[in-house]
Amino acid sequence: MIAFYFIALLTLASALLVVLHRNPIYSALGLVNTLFLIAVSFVMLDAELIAMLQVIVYAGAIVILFLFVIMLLNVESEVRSARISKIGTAGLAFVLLFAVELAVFALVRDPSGAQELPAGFGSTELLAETLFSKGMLSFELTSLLLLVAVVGAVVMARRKVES
Amino acid sequence: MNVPVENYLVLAALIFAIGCAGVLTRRNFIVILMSVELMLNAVNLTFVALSRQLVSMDGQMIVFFVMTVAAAEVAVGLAIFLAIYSQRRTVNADEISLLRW
Amino acid sequence: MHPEHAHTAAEAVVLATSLLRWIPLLPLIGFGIGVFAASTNRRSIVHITGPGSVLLAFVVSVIAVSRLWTLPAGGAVVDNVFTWISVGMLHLDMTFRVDALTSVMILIITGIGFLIHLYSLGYMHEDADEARFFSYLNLFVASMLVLVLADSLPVVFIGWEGVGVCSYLLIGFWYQDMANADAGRKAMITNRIGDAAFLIGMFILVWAMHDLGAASLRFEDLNRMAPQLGAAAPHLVTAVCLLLLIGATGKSAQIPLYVWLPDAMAGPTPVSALIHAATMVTAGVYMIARLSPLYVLSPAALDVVATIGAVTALFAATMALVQNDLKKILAYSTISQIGYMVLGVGVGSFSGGVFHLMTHACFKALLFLGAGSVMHAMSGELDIHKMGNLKAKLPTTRWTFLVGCLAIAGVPPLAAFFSKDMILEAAFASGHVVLWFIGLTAAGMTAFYMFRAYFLAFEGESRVDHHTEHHLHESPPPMTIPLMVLAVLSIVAGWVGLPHGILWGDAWGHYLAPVLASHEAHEIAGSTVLLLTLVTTGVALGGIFLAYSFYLKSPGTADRIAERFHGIYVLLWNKYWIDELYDRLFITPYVIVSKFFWKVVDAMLIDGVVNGVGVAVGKTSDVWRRLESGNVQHYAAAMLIGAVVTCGVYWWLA
Amino acid sequence: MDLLISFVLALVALLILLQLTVLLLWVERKGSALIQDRVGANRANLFGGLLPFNLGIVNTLMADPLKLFHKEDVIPKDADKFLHWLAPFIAVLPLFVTFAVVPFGDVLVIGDRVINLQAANVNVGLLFVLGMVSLGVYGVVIGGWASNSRYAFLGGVRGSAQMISYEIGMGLALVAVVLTYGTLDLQQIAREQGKLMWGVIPAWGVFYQPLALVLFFIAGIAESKRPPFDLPEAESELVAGFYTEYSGSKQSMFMMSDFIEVAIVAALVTTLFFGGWQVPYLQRDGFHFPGGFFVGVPSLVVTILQVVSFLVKLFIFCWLQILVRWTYPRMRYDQLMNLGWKRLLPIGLANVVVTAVLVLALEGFTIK
Repeated sequence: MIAFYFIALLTLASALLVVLHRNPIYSALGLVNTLFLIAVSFVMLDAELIAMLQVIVYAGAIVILFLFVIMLLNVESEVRSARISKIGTAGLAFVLLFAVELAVFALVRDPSGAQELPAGFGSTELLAETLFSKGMLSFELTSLLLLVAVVGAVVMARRKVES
Repeated sequence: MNVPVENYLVLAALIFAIGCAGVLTRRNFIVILMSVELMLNAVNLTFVALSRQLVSMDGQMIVFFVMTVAAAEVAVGLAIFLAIYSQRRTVNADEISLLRW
Repeated sequence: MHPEHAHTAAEAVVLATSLLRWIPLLPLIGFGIGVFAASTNRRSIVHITGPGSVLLAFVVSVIAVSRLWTLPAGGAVVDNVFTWISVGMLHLDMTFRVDALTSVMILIITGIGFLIHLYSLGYMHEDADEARFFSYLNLFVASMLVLVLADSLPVVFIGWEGVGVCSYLLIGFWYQDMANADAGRKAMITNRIGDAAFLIGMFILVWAMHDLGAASLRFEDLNRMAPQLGAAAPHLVTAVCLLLLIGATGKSAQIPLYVWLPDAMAGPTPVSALIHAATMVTAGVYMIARLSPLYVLSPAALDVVATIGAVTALFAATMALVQNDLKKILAYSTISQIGYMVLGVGVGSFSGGVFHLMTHACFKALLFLGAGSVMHAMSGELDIHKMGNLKAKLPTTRWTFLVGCLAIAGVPPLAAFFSKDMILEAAFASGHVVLWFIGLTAAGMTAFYMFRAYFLAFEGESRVDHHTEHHLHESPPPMTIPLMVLAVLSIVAGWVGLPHGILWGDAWGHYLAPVLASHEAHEIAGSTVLLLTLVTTGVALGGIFLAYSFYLKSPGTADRIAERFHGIYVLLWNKYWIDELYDRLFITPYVIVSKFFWKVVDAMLIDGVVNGVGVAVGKTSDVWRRLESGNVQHYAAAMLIGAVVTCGVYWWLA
Repeated sequence: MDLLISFVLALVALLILLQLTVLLLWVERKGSALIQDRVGANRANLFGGLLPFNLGIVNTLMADPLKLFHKEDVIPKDADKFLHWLAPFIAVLPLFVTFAVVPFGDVLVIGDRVINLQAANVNVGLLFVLGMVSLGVYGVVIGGWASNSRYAFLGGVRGSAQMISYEIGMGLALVAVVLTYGTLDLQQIAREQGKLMWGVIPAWGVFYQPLALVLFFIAGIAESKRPPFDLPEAESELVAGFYTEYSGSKQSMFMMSDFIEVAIVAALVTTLFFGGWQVPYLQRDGFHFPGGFFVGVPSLVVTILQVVSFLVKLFIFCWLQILVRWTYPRMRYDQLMNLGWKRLLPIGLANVVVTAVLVLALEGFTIK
């Protein structure tokens, strides 16, 4: 329990770092930290494979991509404008409201009681079995999506500037 | 380690809200994308937590797909961003408003 | 088994085969090749595929018919190709079926069709659009074959519409000329009116059949169920018969929908011969004969049929009297002759109607092709007053044309003598003496106007202008050979239907009997028959003699008579002003209504509403579009607000 | 008690790694000298004259770290101080953790207690390795960026692209191995390799997946940024690449991470392709030679033999990497990328496909 609160607090702190820090590099580091800590949460939730995938995919690839782009373009720190726009304020208020709503949802739900986990729950075999039976079509479609994304990304990034 | 599922849900809700706030308030396009990733991960967390609660692998399976889609999204998003940057020399979302009247 | 079943005789012997589908398919393949050829430069290929595909279809037809003849009477050869429609109770197969009636039809269509294709080789030789012509012609033959091979009404309708389209395409074949295109449209629209009635009749029929628990439009079922249908809903049967009759009047050019046929002569002459004389226009007669078990249930409908036939026969004959255009004369003669057929089926002599159909196909095709040959020689000139003494230059054409004229006039022992006689006899025997007399009069007129045309064109002194005179020549063999074949056919075709007791007797009637409904038999004495035959023959010979004396012996008599009866002459010359009448009665009001709908309803009302909506949306959008800042974050904020509200509402309700 | 055992195991793993690292520092210096036909490090020879044998190795092991840790820690003026400080730790930490899942022996049986000789038994161990290796990039990228130096920055950018690229080749090589042994658990993979192929040849990865071995070895060297793939630190172009602006103990951490990576690559090659701690024909109760020949060995001795076997193999592959380093010239950057994307990737994919087909076809034949 203590471990959970410790990790939860760290996670929230890193998430806040992403959003609050003006330097995008720090944001990226905050992001990778958040994602890593969420992976730890996954481990605590008996989803080891997902946790490792989380680290490999997010930390190992996605955030690196962010960092790479940030460095490539030499993005500078954001200049914080003196006044926060009205829309921004209203948005923040709504965000707060939303967080409260979601939290209340989570707490109001009647917990169906922790069930006994079967042996091998969260194992690679079980996930693979689910993935290749129920999720077969989605899996194939996802592969297609990835292909399209790769092609699209390459085409867009290669396009020369006109004029 | 028997943490009630609600704790994870609340944690996820908070992360989601933080991501939301990031999307709404940050001007840097890349940071907005990062905040979107935060939101996606918050959802992943709820999926995994509920997957354990309901003793069903479906939640984890969906997380798998979410990750894949997120990877694709980032790749395309950053490529778009690079294309925009090469034309407009800006990374600020409020300066990029092509789709308007 | 229903008790009604008993009198449909023993179950017919049916031979299943996959042969029949090739009969329409072969010309269809020819059509496909023709389309390909028309769009490329390889035009000459249609010289082989055009007539060849029809010849093959003829061969297959002969095989199919010979198979049929191995079966006992009332048998049929059937080819179930595929299931077309299967919805609810209605199950409809694309099935082809050859029985006695169909066997006659497919032999006519493919046989005469082949001759006309052959003829077209010569006739269309110099036309640049030859390939297109042959592809249309093939398509027509295919459609017509579908029409007659069909074993259910909807499949008939496919062919029915197919031949309509081909007719339209071929009438307007030389579409660069506005008049031709107009003629095509006229045919199409007139036919459309008939087709609509046909469709409605079909719908009512399937509805009625459904009420009897057998939602089917197969002829087999229709004919089997006809007595039940007649007992259950006699008025419905009458209505269906009349609606189908309207369809038939459209396709077969009967009053009141005959107006398109004379104009249809705008098409190439082989087309007139094939479509507008030998085959398509007889579709209505075929259809009525095919549905004869239904028609006999409604004496009222049959009377209407007979009356329309007789009146048309006379009416068209009178108009033919004064025409100067050779093809127009033949056109009116066609209308008149089909009138005979309709009269025949109307008085219950279905076999007589089909008999005349068969003989008519031979001699009318012959006459049209002869006219085409003349036209070919005269460089397109068709006015009989500008011909004369063509026999010197066109011997083959002259002799064959003469045979055709004799045949149509009803001179014994040529084709129409037997068939026309059979119809008139039946009309007399059924007690419709008035109709008989009308028919007789028309027969006399037929002989007169045909020989008027013959004498003016081939005999007497030449009135051909010098330029044309110089070019006069006999047609090439591809054109004369069909003429000769058809001439022979015109002589012998009638022999299959001799009157009772002579040689093989009424073989024709016996052959068709299992397929056609038997009307109440009207026995008339042999002496009466002989008397009637003598009267008919006398009238025919009288007509010929009259024509001879008017136009050959003392030219000018005709003009004098025309002056004497000036009113009638003008009336006839102007074709009773029927076209003008239709114009006033239907077309002008229709145009006025259409203009109203165009100018007021469409242009003002509908366009106004549409444009108004557009303008209104545009104006409103001017205001709203300012919400679209183009900034992603604003949109995201809007989404968030939506999510918050949705969650809030859900929470509130839960 | 369990906690204590875990602690001890972790300590053992850490010690193996650290000792190996420091040792490698000396081996590399002496090894390069050997290859280049010179004497190499021979100055740090305290008590040199007093003892009958040379204590050079001991002295170097102490002197090098001492020297480095005592140097001044320089932080460039406009550098991002926090990240500049953080980077070396990010570089080293994941590597230490990686070693935790590498089994260095089968089991140690003491009385009733059976101890798994592996610091942490993660049943998705191989993925854990991949994940940690992928985290290693951050040290390079952050270090390069935070130094506020062109050389360092270029090194960092090069490093990030290179490491991401070769991760894919490495992953594909590992997928083939996983397909062969049907498990992600490294200890399990090592155990599977104790079986025999056709009753004679040990079922080692090198025999099943020779192609994967080559791919993995190349990708591993590239991942550890060592020559001929040392573009991120190429001293002739970028001074010292991403750690140009580092000195003292932080630089030593980067250097240490370099050697740890060598050790990890060697450990993984050993575990995945050369039977890990397996000694051919040695089972828990003794040697089972083909042909029914049996030599009994006490359990404890077996364990010791296995650990020694693991360490020997480890040293061999470390030495092999050092040989490679001092043998091959550095590649050009485009050559590097071409090799990664246009050679390793397709070959790896083909290998995976062929393996998958074979596994399906020979379901009964494989060791599973």
